[in-house]
Amino acid sequence: MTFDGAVFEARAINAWRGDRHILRDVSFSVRPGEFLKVTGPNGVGKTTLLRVICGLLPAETGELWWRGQSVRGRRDEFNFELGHLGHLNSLKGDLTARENLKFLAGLRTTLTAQTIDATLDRVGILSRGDLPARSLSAGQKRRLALARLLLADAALWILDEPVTNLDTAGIRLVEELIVDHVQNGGLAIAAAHQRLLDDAPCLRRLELEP
Amino acid sequence: MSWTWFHKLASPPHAYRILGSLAPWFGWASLALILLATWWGLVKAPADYQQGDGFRILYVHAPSAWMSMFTYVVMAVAAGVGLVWRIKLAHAAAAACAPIGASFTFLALATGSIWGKPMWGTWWVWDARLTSELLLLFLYLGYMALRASFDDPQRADRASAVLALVGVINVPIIHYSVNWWSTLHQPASVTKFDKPSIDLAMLIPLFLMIIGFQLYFGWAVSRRLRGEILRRERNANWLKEAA
Amino acid sequence: MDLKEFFEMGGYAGYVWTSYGLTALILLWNWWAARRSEAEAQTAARRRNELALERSS
Amino acid sequence: MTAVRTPTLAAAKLVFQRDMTLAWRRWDEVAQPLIFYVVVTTMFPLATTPDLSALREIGGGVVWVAALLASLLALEALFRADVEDGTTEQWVLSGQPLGYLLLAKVAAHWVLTGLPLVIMSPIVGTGLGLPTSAWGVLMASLLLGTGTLSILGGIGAALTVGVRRGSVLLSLLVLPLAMPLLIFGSRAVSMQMDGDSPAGPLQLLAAIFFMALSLGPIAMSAAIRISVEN
Repeated sequence: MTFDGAVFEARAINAWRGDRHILRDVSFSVRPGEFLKVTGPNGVGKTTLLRVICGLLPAETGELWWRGQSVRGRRDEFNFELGHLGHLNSLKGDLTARENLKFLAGLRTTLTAQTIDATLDRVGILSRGDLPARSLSAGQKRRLALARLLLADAALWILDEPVTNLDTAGIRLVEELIVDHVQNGGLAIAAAHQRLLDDAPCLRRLELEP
Repeated sequence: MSWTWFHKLASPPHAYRILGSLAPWFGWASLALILLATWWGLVKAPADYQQGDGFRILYVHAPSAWMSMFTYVVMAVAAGVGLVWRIKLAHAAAAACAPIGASFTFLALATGSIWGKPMWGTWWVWDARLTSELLLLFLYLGYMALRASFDDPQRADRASAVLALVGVINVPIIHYSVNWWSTLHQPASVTKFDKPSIDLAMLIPLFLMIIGFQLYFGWAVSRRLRGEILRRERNANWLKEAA
Repeated sequence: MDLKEFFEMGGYAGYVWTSYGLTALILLWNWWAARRSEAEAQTAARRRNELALERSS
Repeated sequence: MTAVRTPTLAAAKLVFQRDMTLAWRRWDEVAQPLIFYVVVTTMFPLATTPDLSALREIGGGVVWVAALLASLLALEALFRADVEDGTTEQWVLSGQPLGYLLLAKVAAHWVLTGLPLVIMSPIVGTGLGLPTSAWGVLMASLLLGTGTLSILGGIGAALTVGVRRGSVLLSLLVLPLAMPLLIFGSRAVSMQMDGDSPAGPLQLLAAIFFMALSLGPIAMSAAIRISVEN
């Protein structure tokens, strides 16, 4: 996958939650090799912004641009290049870790047993591959969700509080994954209120204000 | 082609003002026509040679039955426009239609049932038209129940729009299936009379009443639509003047 | 035609007048409900405006 | 790593397989609608008369009503778990046409609940006095009818997945839309028993089914997109 010219841009996004005007004219752009960290106090609209980018929440006004074209009308194409890690891990407790990846990440890209195993190994839960997701710890579930993100092989990562439930090693893993991703020319946008890659050269900040 | 006039018209403050000035015209015209049609239908039109004066129920039954279908189609079209072109005003119009349509459907059912008593000798007959009306009432009730179950008006708009579109595709199928069904089953009680053979003198008040009901619908929709527009508008400054 | 005959409706008085009465009732209900819905929306909008003013000040 | 985009058909197959796998591990939930179906049909002889020749008159209708209610009951939770754990969100974002994925899910659901009802119906029908000569038509009509109902119910379930008291609402939305199925389906059975050709209503059922099949996914995907917003 080439990430040339894969610039993501948000132009004057306005969004509401019920009666509250949460996002007011939010504009920013992210280039390949950049990690944009969205910060701000609770309720300021970090999740709202990320969901608007994913198209999971309609913006009142504003436009998203990807590779120099408006996303409107080309959602499925854009979505295919977008990897999303939300608050929810999107796991089925009755399925094993491997099956979870097969049935969910497999919708996007054709997977082989080797790629699944390699990815499970990368996030450090290879030995848990055949356990039902139900029996994984909260941190392991988050790692499994990260594996799904990796398998999506997307150019643009949208991460909502990616380090929730993770221990120090887990946080370091997320940092490594993000750095790897952007160094390969990928883009990442994350909402986080913890420390996350705070000193990395690829970091840019977007501070949302109430 | 310029669509600016359309956008201007569809902009909430404009629509709000225009509806406000249109409503009284609709209102008074409908009042005049309905009163005229009532007088014509009850007094001037000759009695039916078979049903006597009982047939005069037709003048309220048929227009309300017509309006119940008409309103559903208007509602579905508005919902479709709102869904496809993301026009809030269209969603608001669909929302405004539902209770009006439901009330007309109820009226058609009630007057049909009252008319049925002298015609068939029972209050309820499973004939095709009444059954269709009953199912239409269920569709309206479902639509309104779905709308009411969402807190967020935007989601309510779009969810109920999907339902209205599925419903409007179904209405002809329901209609056809019910007709087919009722031709297979003869009603238990035999109709006492033939269909009223309508002559022109009987038809005029019917048309007057239908037009009167249409205007009444225009009035009621304008009024409700103004409310729905206000509910959907979030911050605009024009609200200060409007409210 | 005298008035008594008119009100009797050829023996169908009960049915005809109930139907017309019901129609009047429904039309009046719609009238009342539409006005009320509009008035409610206006009150709510006014309240929202006031809240927005408070928040901005 | 170079990724090959999954073909849509393969993606739909994965959704289907996943639901089959899940159902295999929760077979007790799958059996419930079937039991409900049998129990409801048992109520009619008890409520009216044990006389088989009298039951015959309403047998086709009873089987049909019970089948409608049973599959509707099962549809209520169709999307709930997937929406709550965020799976549907990922489907929306998969870059695959959402309608096909949802159709695959509905198909899996139909195989698990609709098909057993169809297979069970001759046995249930026998208890209501339906002659063996009517079995074929009964099963054919239910095959088409439950298929259509699964799609209609899928739309309804997608609309009501996030709302309070969704189950009652679902019935209120879907049952009026399902009336034509009931009319054509039960009439086809009684026509067969009366010695008339049931081809007409069966063809109509098939026509409705194909219409639902072509338009249903559009409505379902629109409804699911609304439901994942919050």
